Amino acid sequence: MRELYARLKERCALGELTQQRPNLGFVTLPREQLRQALTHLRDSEGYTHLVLLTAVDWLEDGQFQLTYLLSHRTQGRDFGLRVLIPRMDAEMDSIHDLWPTAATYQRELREMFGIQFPGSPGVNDDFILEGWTGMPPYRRDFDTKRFSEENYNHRPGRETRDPTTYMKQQLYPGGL
Amino acid sequence: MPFDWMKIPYALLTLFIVFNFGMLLNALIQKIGARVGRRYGVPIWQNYADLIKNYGLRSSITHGVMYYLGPVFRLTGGVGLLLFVPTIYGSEMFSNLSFAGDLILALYFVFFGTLGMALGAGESGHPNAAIGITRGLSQVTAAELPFALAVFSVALQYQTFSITDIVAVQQAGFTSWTLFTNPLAVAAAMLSFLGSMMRPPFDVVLAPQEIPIGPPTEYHSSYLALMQTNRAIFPIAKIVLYMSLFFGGAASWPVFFLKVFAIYMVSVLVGVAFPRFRVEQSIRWFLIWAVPLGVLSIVLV
Amino acid sequence: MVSALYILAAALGAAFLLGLLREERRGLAYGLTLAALGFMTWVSATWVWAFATTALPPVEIFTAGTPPPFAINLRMGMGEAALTLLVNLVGLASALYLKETLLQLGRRAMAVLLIAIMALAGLILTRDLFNLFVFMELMAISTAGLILLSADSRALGAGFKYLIVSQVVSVLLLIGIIFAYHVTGTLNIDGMAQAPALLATGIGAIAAFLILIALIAELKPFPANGWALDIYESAHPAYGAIFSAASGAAVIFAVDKVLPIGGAAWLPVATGVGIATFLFSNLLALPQTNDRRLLGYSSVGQIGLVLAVVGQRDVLGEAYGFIAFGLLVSNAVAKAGLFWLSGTIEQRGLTAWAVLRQRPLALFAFVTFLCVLVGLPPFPGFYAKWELARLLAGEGRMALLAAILLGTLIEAGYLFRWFGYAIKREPEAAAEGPRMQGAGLATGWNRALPIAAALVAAWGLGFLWGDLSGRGNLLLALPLLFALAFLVLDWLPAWVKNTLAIGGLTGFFLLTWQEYDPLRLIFAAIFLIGGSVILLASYETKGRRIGFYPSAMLMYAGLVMLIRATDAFGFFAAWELLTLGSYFLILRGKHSEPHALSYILFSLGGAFAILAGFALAGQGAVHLPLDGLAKVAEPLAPWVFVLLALGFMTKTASVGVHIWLPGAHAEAETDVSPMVSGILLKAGLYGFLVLLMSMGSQRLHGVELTHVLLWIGALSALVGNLMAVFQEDAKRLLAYSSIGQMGYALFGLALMNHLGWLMAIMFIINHYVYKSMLFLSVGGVAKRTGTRDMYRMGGLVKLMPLSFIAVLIGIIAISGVPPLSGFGGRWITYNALLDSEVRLPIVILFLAGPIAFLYLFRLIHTVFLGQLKDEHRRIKEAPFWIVLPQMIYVAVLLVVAVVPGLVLRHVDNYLDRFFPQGGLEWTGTVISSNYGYWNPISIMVIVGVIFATLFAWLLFVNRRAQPVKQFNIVFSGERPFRPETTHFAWNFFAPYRKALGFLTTPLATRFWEGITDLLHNAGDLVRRLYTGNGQTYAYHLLAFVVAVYLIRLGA
Amino acid sequence: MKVELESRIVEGPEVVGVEPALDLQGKALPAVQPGAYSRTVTLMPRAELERRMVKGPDGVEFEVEPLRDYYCEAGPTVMPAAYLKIVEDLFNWARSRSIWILGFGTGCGAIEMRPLMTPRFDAYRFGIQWRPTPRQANLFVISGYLSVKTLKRAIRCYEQMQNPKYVVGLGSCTINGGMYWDSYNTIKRLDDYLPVDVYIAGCMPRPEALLQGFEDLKKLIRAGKAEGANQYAERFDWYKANQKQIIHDWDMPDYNW
Repeated sequence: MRELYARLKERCALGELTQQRPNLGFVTLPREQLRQALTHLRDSEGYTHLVLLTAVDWLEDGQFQLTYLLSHRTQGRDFGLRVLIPRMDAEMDSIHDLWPTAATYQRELREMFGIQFPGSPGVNDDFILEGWTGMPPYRRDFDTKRFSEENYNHRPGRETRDPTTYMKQQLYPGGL
Repeated sequence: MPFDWMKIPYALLTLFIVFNFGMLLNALIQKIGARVGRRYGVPIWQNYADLIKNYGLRSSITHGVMYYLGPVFRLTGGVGLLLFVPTIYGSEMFSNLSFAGDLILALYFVFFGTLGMALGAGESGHPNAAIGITRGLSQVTAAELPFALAVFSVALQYQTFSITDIVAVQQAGFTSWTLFTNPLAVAAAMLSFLGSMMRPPFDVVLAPQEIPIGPPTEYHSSYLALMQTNRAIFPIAKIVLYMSLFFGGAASWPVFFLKVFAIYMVSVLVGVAFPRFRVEQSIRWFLIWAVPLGVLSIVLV
Repeated sequence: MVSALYILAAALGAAFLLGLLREERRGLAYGLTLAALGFMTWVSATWVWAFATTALPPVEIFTAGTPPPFAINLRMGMGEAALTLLVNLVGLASALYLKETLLQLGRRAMAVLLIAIMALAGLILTRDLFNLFVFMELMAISTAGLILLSADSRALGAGFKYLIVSQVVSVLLLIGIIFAYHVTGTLNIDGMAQAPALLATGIGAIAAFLILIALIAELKPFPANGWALDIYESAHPAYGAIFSAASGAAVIFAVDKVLPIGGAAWLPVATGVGIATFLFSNLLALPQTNDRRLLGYSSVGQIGLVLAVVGQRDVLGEAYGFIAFGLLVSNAVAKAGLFWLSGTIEQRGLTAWAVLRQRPLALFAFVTFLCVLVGLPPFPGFYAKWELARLLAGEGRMALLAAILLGTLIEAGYLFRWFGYAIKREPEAAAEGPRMQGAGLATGWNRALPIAAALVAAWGLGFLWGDLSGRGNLLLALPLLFALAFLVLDWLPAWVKNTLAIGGLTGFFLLTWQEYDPLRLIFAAIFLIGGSVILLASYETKGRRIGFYPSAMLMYAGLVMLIRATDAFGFFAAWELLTLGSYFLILRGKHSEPHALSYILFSLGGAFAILAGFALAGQGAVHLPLDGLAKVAEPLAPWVFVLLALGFMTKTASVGVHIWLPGAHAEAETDVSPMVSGILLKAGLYGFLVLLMSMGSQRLHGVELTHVLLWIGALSALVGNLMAVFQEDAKRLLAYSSIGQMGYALFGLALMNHLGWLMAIMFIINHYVYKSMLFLSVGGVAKRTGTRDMYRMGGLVKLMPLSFIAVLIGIIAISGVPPLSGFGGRWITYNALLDSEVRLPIVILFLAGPIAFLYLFRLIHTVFLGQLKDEHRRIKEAPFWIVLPQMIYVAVLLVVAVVPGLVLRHVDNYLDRFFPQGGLEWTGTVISSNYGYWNPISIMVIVGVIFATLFAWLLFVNRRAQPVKQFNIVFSGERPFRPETTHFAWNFFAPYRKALGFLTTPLATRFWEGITDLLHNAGDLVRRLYTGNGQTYAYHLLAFVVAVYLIRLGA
Repeated sequence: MKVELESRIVEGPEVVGVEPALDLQGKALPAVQPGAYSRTVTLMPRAELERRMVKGPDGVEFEVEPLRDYYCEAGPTVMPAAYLKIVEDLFNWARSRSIWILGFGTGCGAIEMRPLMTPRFDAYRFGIQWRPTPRQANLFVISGYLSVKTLKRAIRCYEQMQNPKYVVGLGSCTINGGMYWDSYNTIKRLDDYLPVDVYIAGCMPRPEALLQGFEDLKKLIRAGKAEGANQYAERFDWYKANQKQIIHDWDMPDYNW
């Protein structure tokens, strides 16, 4: 993993390597160099499989973190590339030409986070949410409880309890 | 030749007996299948409940005339097949309407219901119906061949197409059954029998897990009830044909019940033991295993 | 009577006078030329008239009263008179045709033309060798002159090459004549022929060789003929007409005159050279794209054929003249006509002839000339070919006959391909500029007149040869006359002609039906009454429908004459007529050009097999009644059987020779498909019936031939059904299905037992009814939807209910499911099988049976059931006139289903004559055989009652059913998108194809494609001999001479 | 009954989250909204359902309106019981003895249905079996949470079943949303959208509970009280309004025959 990092570093401006397991590492890199790094990993390093493409909403920092997780099939190693993009009018380059499956991930990210991927095939089609018009629900500033209360009929009489205290009462009625 | 009007109530009586026998037999066979899987299975009268329920459904839709007529064709095919074949040997009462034609009539009338049903299902406009029919027809082309050869072999052997005459020859005793006098033909026919009973491994036509039940996908309510009725009658009518040609026929109702049950069990036993074939696999299977037996039977007879 | 000498004198005198005229007086010069030619023609005509009407002996003329070489020795006989008439007529017509050219070129050109014609006439008339040489020289020089006067720049080269070669020829000839004169002391041809011993050895032999080889070389034999083709290609078409029609005829006559000099030994040489030329020229013509070069090859080939006939004069006996002249005038008339026609067309490609479509009469002339060339009835070549085949087969010269027929087939191939181009292709030049009426066509009365004359001559000669044949003139046969009448009536609106046609067919049936035995009656009913019913659908077509009725009626005429024929000649003539008529019919389809071609080729191939078979059976006998086939003895009989069966198989499209059928039937017009499928195919079965009735079964090398037919029938059934399953085109599907059905019928006939034949008859009737019905129905649907691809249709049942009913009844009948009439066929089949000893072919037949369900269901499902398409939502039911016959057929099917005895009973009784054993018994409504029984009325009633009861019950319990629309289907909770994606139709039986694997590859198609490729490649390869270089051509000539000499030595 | 499919345009920018959201520890999240969502989403009608001009084979152009031409426009009607009470009783008995479940698992509860087919529970002996097509099924088990997207399919399937038909809500989610009570994408009360005959509470209910639920359903059927289909037809407008309230891109006919 270290060697890979070293080799990749020669090409791109990488951040620190976060090695979570001996066979799983993550590294952050600038948006512009993502494509180069992905291509290199795919074509020269044997990381041929795009395991997933996902996003994390760093609301406080005003950024989305996109994670491109690649896998080396024969060595059983995974390597993740992280890119930070601004949250405002979030937009990212599409990589569907590198991995056709990426189009589906990008479609999901567009729907759930509102990140645009111009040029990705079918990216604006509905994925899970049919007819959704509001704020994408996976953004952390989306208030799902409020949305649910406003949009759905609720059956009266439902109680919500804090699990910790409720279970304490249930298990130790006499108090601990 | 004046028509003997008494034949009509007699035929209806046969129909009644066979229908009820079929309803019970189907449930029994479901039960046997369940016992193989260590379940209790359905109650023996389950099919009646299902039938009444389907007749009792209040609404129904129709996709068009052929769709409407499909089940009618289907059941006409079953009832007609039953009535064109004498059920009980030697009984004037249960020789049904076999004056209309011989073995060949029965052989070709089998397709009457199938064709009508296929047309009806086709008009429903559901692609799965059409897919199911293509599978069914493809399989039939291969599965019918050994049976046709076996039938021809039997006809050659006895030099007649009259079912009554064929049964008559086999009355001399156990060993005079075609099963023993022409075992190759019987083997070919029984392999073909497996393919025609819509049970595993040859039930890809209905294929509940792939193309929700194929041709009858759109059928419901009383349409389905007619088809269920046919499911009780048609297999038995077919088995009567097998029984008469190969297993000595039946001279009384108890023998009839026993033999039909035994023959039906052949396909059931194979069915519970084997998984499903794809269409091309089953076609090849018939061409490789069953057809040569049939060819041998007509060459050697 | 004017002396024949004036023919020569008139030409010479006029040419002399022309020299005296001033250059400016071209009109006068032209008048003089025409007058001279007219006079010459008149002289010849008077002689022909005299010879024809009185038994005049040939007249010998010695100009100066002294023997040659000091004077000219001429003879005028019937042959000479006819040929000079031909030559002079061609000359006159050409002069007329050349009006503008001659007026432009001036008097010298006219003089050259006159001299050329004079030389040709002299060549025919002369009886002495020296003058033969002189006229040859004259001919060569004038010909070269004519060529050089041509406008085409390539003509210069061509003329020069021609001069080289003709000088070589002249030198050979002159040397030969000198030696011969030296040896025999006479120049008279007859004198030399009377001294064969002198010319058999030493110098005499060489002399004879040189004379004959020179004359033969002048006939442009293969391969020493490259130069000739350049002439045909580059010279003015009128000259082409003269070279082909007049020169060819003159020289071949000269050869015929001189050939006795060489004695009998020269006959095989002439035959060999002739047949090789015929074969190779036709082979070479195959890849040609230039019309005149193609005509050139054809001319060379035809002359080769006549040469071969000349070589066979020893065996042809009395018929020699009839045959040789028949072929010769056929070629002359047709070639002259075609060359003249080619002069009216501006472009040189074969497709350029499409401009003829603007002039129906010109097109008619074109097709007449083609038929004359190929030797189709009722033209002279047909009679000649029949006699030739008869006599050759009588002498056992089957190889030669085969070669002639093969060559003719190749010739027919490129000629009819050309015709197809003219009818169907767009002319290449049409792309540029606006299309105008008459564009690409240069016409004028002086051009039209010669063509018209050739046309009239063609038909006149046809009549003449028919009269001379002594076999009944085809042009006097009532059905044919009726068909030809439609040519004249073609200006009438279609509905009038249709009414006339229907009236004619039914009327003829009513007049003659008592004359037929039950078997023939069935065929007569199908051909005539069945034809009328199909013609009802033709009312649908508006306008005049030029060309349809003559073609259709020609086919029907052929069919009628076929069943009325009692001898082999009548049978064969009818066969060719119906083939020709159906070819024109098929060609009318929009995209049918290649398919029509393959149809006519297979059919002609089959017809030639029949011709050979009859010829072989006849053994030279003048008349061969059809019953006479029974008397043919071993070892000939099986071969006759094989040949005839082969011929009939091409018509029934049995496996192996079936590949023409799908395209031809599918691409034909809506009302033509049922004609060619429901009716025409029966002609083949009728042939088989006649064959089997008279010859019974035959054994060849211990193989029972009917057993072979049995296999072929079973395999046809299998292949037809199997291929039908995988078609996307509805009409193609039906067409393949016909192959299968014909296979069943053939199988039944080949069973050679009572029930087998009954089964065949049943199939014949049923196939006519349901295939006509289905083709009409599918045609109506295709008309409305604008496509024949089934996957583009779907859900039409609500919009076209009547068509649906027709298809429904049709497929139930075909599949043999009771209670409709198809079941009767199946029931008889099983009983027939039980009656016979065959076992293994049954397996194939049984395998084929259920496969029919596959394609039938596909047909009805993908067209009428399933999902209706957007663009078809407003479609109406098929037109009334197309639906009407379908409804008639539905009624007929139902009636036949209930009372099959109406027809079958009579046939059954009649068949007792051939097979006393194994008939059916008809007691009341029950039909029983030795093995089983069947009661059609009971079946119908029982099924009807059960069905009605259940239907009533369903109506009761289901009375509140809500009708829904096409997308109201369960779709895994989803909503269907578009009908195209919801209609399961394309590649319908994919798993079946997968399961059968190799069985579905079209082997026969590949085989025949391989054959045609091979022929084309061979033609291309041989063509490389012709480099276009004069020297090479001279070498060719020398090589040819040497080769013939060596062969002579060897022989 | 016409389906409205005009495009609805949501005005933007739409800013949500005026109240500070709480994180798991109850601390307020920063009120700043650095990347507030500011896009306009337009709901377009489905292309395949739009009216279109089509040219027939004869060259005449005409209009195809898919919702009218391809779908039956009739609404559901209340279907009366059999005229004779004794016949209706027989039918009800048969209906209770022959319960055919639509094989459509809508949520995680579907996995709890499978044990019913196994030897341990063997629902077949009670006349219960599964059918793969709604046309032949008469019991629709909503097995667990129902997302809006699935609801659309569930409605189609329900409407394609034949009268009489029954709905069983399986698991707490169908009753009040259960653990998905605050989810943005699942419905909370099934009976607002489909007429429910029986609820089976639990998360998840055991197969025994399912069997008990089916027994209760049978009693209802026998008593002639399971008239969900007629109820649906009677209150059709109310159900449709509820359904359309949450299914924003309603892209099918109002009643799916």
